[in-house]
Amino acid sequence: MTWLRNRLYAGPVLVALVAFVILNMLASRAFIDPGNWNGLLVGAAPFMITAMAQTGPILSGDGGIDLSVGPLAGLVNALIAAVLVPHGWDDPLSIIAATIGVGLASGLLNGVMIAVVRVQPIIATLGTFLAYQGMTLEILPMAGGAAPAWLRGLAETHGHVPGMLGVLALIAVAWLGLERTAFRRNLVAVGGDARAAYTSGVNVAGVRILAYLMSGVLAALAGLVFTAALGSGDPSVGMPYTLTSIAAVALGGVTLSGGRGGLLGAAAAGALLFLIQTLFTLAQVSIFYLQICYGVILLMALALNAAGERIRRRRIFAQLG
Amino acid sequence: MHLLRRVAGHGMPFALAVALFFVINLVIPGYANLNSLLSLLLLASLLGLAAIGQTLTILIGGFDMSIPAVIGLANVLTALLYGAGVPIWTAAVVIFAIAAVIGFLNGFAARYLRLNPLVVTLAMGSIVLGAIWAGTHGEVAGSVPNWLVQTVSVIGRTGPIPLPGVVVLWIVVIAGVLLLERRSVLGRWIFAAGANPRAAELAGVPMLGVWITVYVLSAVLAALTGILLAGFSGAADPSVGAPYLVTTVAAVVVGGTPLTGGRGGYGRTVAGCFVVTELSTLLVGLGLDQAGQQMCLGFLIVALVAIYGREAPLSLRL
Amino acid sequence: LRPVDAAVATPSAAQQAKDLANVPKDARQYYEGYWFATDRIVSNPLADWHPHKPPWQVCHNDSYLGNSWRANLVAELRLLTRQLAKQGLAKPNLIVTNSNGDINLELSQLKAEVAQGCDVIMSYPGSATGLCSGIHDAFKKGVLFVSIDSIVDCPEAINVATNPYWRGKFEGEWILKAIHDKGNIVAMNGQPGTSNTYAERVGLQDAVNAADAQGGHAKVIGDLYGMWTGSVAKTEMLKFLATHPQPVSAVFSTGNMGVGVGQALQQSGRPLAVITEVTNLCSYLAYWKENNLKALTFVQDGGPMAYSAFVPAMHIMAGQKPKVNVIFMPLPIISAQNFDDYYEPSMTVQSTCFANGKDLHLVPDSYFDQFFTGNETMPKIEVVATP
Amino acid sequence: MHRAVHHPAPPLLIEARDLRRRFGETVALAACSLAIRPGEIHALVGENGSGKSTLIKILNGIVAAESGTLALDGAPARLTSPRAAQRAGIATVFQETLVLDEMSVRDNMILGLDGLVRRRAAPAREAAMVRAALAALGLDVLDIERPVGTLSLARRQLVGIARALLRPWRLLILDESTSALDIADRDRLFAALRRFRADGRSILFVSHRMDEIETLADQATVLRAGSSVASLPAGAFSTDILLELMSSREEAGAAEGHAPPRPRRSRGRKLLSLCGFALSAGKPQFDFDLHAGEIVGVAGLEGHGQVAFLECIAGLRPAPAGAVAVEQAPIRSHRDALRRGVTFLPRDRKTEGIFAPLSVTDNVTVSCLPRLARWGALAPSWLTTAALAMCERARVRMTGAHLPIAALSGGNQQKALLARLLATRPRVLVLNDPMRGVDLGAKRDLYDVLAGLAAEGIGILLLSTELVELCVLCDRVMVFHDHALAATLDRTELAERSLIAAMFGQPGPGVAAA
Ligand SMILES: Nc1ncnc2c1ncn2[C@@H]1O[C@H](COP(=O)(O)OP(=O)(O)OP(=O)(O)O)[C@@H](O)[C@H]1O
Ligand SMILES: Nc1ncnc2c1ncn2[C@@H]1O[C@H](COP(=O)(O)OP(=O)(O)OP(=O)(O)O)[C@@H](O)[C@H]1O
Ligand SMILES: [Mg+2]
Ligand SMILES: [Mg+2]
Repeated sequence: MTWLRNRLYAGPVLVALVAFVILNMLASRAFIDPGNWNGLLVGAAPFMITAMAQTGPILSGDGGIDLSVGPLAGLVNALIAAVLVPHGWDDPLSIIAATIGVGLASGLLNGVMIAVVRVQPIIATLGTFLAYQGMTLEILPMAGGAAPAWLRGLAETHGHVPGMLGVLALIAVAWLGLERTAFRRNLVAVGGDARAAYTSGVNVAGVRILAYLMSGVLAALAGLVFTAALGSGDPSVGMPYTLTSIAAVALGGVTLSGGRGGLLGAAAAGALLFLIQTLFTLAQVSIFYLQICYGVILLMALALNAAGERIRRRRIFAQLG
Repeated sequence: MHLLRRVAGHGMPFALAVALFFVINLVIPGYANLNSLLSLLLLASLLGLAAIGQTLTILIGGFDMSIPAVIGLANVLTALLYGAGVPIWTAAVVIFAIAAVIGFLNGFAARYLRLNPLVVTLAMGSIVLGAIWAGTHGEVAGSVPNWLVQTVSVIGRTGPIPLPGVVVLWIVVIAGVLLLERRSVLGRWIFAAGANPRAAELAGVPMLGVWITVYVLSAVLAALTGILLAGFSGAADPSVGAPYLVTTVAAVVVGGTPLTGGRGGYGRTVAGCFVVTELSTLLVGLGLDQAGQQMCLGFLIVALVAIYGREAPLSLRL
Repeated sequence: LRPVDAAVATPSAAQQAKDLANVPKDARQYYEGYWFATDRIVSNPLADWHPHKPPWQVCHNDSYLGNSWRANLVAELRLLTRQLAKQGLAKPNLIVTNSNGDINLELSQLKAEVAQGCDVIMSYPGSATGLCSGIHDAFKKGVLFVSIDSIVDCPEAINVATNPYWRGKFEGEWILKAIHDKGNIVAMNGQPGTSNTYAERVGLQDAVNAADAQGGHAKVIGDLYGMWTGSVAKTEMLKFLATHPQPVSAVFSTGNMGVGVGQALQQSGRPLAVITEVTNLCSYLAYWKENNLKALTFVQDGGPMAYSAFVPAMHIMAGQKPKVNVIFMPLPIISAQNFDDYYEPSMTVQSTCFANGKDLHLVPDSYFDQFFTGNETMPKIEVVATP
Repeated sequence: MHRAVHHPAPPLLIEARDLRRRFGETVALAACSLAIRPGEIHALVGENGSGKSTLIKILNGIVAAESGTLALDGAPARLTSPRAAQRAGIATVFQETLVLDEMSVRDNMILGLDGLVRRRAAPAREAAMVRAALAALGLDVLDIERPVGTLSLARRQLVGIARALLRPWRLLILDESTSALDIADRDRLFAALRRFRADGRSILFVSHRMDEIETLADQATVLRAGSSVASLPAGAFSTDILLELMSSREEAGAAEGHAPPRPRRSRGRKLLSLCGFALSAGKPQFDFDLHAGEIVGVAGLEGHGQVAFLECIAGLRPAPAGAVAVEQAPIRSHRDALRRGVTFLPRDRKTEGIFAPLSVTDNVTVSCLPRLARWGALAPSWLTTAALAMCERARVRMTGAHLPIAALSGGNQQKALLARLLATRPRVLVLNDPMRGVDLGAKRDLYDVLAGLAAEGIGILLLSTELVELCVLCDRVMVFHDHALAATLDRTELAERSLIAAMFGQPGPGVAAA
């Protein structure tokens, strides 16, 4: 019951998602053929994971945002392809450990700057945004490097089961686990009104840092997924995903002032962004109009979510009388 | 402590702008010459004009991420229209009109529909850019008048004044914006609107009007920058505005205007524009490549803001 | 200045010989330093691969949005496809995808195109290595993948391009001759992280190093990135000149940035340096004429470039076998000698056209014959001017 | 002065000595000492800005004292955060009702008991704990899954208190946490407090309401300008004594420190008129006229519609039935109201009133800028003059109009807001509990100001939760019950007793014929 109430916010985007799946199916047979599902999943995964990465910081409120999501993914991709593998650290353990380590480090850096040094999130993460971009180019001045076979396996099917499904499932399980803890309540509280959370004894700085740690790890995972999909490194692979992640969070019904929403909506919205684009490709519409369409859909989604929010509030006040 | 931060915050950006200039002169022998100074002024003034909208929208508690797109639009339209024989002034009027519409939509969506300004303007930007591409397919023929090129040229002069027209224009505009902020009804309303929207509404501040006016101003000034950039590069390019997404925000925050609205002002942004331009100049001067430049710029922005742009701790916000 | 060629190791002479074994003698000169663009050159890449029967579905997989060079490229492909359709060899419509700089998206678009039943996929790839898995899918499904002007490092892809290293070195040598092996050179590069930009830059560096070995005194004093955008190039150049009082005797500019660079020099009160370009924009020629520059540029409009890649594609679709997977070709050059063959008074600093001269061929069609075995008759196509 | 010194045993629960704390130039606490024994209800009184909240913030480790000592059970203690304070057994309800509207009552109350990720208790036990705490305040009926935002302000404040009770506490601190409670709730709360005292726990109680302190406190510590000037046991203090101690100004006036009742004045012309008005369809409709020079009180238990009534008049919400008009001109929106000279003073100063970062001048003049401007242009001097004039009228005590308003004490902030209303040259003032949390000195000023305004022919609607205030100040009082006008008490019938009766919906004298 509460479980459902906590997820109502994602209703619209889920409906839209289903709608676009159907539209895609109508647009081309290729979409229905199970042979292509893996490709689709590989294409959608980064949109979904970066969107989820963006959610924690935005939920944590006070202008919380993480601009470094895209570049961090890019940095991890470069690190794996151009540093780890060439040095022979291409076994699952070292690569996954490194990925998570980098994610945690980045999350800690952002989190401390924001929660302890108290630099506004958009500025702190703008700093890391630029820095990571620079580091990536330093490590990997041009596309190259390689991914070990086991990693590329994530982007392939194993007996009709896409490896990417495993990654997403893993994230889902981890989040569902985390939701059962007090973290979600604390996060929502801090995002809703940090002063209230603080005075009632919540460790606000701690919660914020955790939110950015979560973001860092997920973004790093996106980097891992890039490496699996591309089978190599490319210094410009991460860039576009900061904006798409923010757009996705907005689409996903997460209140951008913090306090309401979750990973589900963001992930669904990420997939939706991807499906919009595939639909345009399948329907042979010029990319130029895709840009316009993205904008329009984003505006409409915002408007709808806001309308829903207003209705909810009106109900609240109706009860208040 | 409160007071201390306020004082530091006020002086800091300006001191920094001056200090940086001397630093550049120190580390880069032979920097001190008229041309260097002029190109610094030129680049700062282009950024400064683009950053006005960013400052004002941030003051009312918003954001304008559509500035780059509007710059691109104006840039392209200038070349197209003038190339097609439309007199430049007519072209300008048309462009400003279109920009005004975009600004209106931004303000309306952000305030009346209460949509998140950051995302609204991002979306608007993507619509505008898409429209440019759809309209031009990236092929922008056309031309710009020679005097416009001169206006945005380092060696350009303004009548008797030994400064490029764009710099003189900027100086005039600075005066205008400062007057608007300090000595006009709209100005006071802008600060009230940013400081406490709910209270402003109850106090009878015409919030919707203020927001729309500010966003229209922002778009129109972005368009002006776009027109000038057409003169600067001598040709049109839809993506000409791209660098201004990060740099305008950087200029505002480095100037010390908090993103929370109601505090700060354009005076600080002016200092911020110099700091940002000087920083990137310095980094180029030190021979850093793209990678190094980006890393340093990233850390410097954070470091500067951490010095004087920090938010009050929760305990003092109780 | 960071040592630019840190990232790539030069293969041994033996390895080079092995790679170049199947490259036609007359073409080898264009392959120097190929390893900056591709790890190795594969011989008989499509040995046991067979093209689909006509009519073919031709597709284009693009990676970047909005400039006239790309626009011409796509337009040319459309026209060529229509030419095939007239002969009943292809479906009249060209399927186009564009990932606008998002490589992962481009990969999934490529896979979608394969799934949609494309038979030939032309591409301007956004990544040298990122598309390989998609290209492999295509290969297995008997779909031909031809990359235009930018090389992908995947064994099953056919690449038709000019060797960026060769381009950079050629320009470099020309610059050095023009400045008599001494003076300061500024490199106005394209976009950091792209292999073309990188390889071009290495080419320049090697030319300079070689000259210095002969006792020259030229050196590269600055690496700027103009993003192939005039205003950015001008901004970067202004900042550079403001902070580098030493004289600049030449600028190595790599596409769409020559005018901005020149204006920056003029406006900083510097004498106009020697400037090389790689794109034959009318605006650049106009500027060149205006200030009678000491300059040089390659001729490579997007349209003719697309055609040059389309010809080998037709060889293959007709059933002929390519000897190698990387086909490098030279480019026409505009210099003081033949300037008037390309310049027209109608050109202005603002015009966005390309000065292609009379003959739209970058190389005669016959140039490609040497790269193929078998003599199946290939469809008749002819390069046409794009609107 | 420090009573604690003379009482060695039993050991003191808390002893603070000579605490000192500055904020910029303001000295919040100069030399403040406080001694709380186990099992006592300890009142902390002082004017606005005398340092009460700051002392409490120190006891919660929110702000640190610059000097002075703090001892728990006789042992020196260092508290660094509200969390640490909670561990030490200090549970606090802060001045602003800090609850999360989006969250359920249950989550709001559990919040802060958990670790970062570790839950304190299984969901089932959580619910039980929450219900127990609520029951203590007579809120057993409350659905604990209901979002707090759907509760009335008073209920929210009670949830805030219940949240504190949920902690394992030995000292409960209430900083003006009764300001929004109606009599019923307050009595229930006080009963609970007495129970807690009985089982040996202590309560530190901040209030500006002398009646509360007299009925409740065993011990009262008085702060003046950041120093503790006295600490008296139950028998030893009376309202007058406390007033005398806390006010720098000596004239501690009449009973409860209120001004004597205003002389009755003849009604002026009709300003505001409601006809066929009802707070919600189906409720009995009524007519109402506000005349020039009249002060009409508005009373009712929390959430019985009186606030909605004010908001309808101010055009902040549409009238469910009937029409609101100023001299035949209907009021449909807030802008209408402002245009017609109907100005509204919101209840929550911090979130709806002040522009914290802006100067007093800007805060006062914001509503009348167009009038001051010539062609949209303003000279700073014009603003300052206007602002100073209005602050003069509203008796704002401040060091300078250029200071940010946040540097004024709450009471003075309140007066500054009144000055803002006056600057608009209003004809009707609609005031939502303007005296909330304002100390008596400031109150006295405000009473005089309001009386003066009425004398000038302004009509005033005054909502207050303090009955005495209504009795003293108003010509008549409209009492609301269950979203309907229960009674309109005329000057002659005004008495706390009759008001309470009407508020509880019992037919008393002068029940309005709908
Ligand atoms: N965070 C702060 N920053 C600056 N000054 C402050 C701060 N908190 C309190 N002060 C100053 O300390 C003085 C005492 O504040 P405090 O909140 O203790 O008063 P108070 O007794 O609680 O008043 P009230 O009855 O209005 O609650 C105030 O007048 C104010 O000027
Ligand atoms: N950040 C701050 N900067 C300056 N002064 C502050 C700040 N925070 C609180 N104060 C001052 O501390 C004093 C008391 O703080 P508090 O929040 O208790 O006021 P208040 O409770 O609103 O006053 P009242 O008790 O009259 O309602 C006020 O005068 C307020 O202006
Ligand atoms: Mg207080
Ligand atoms: Mg108070």
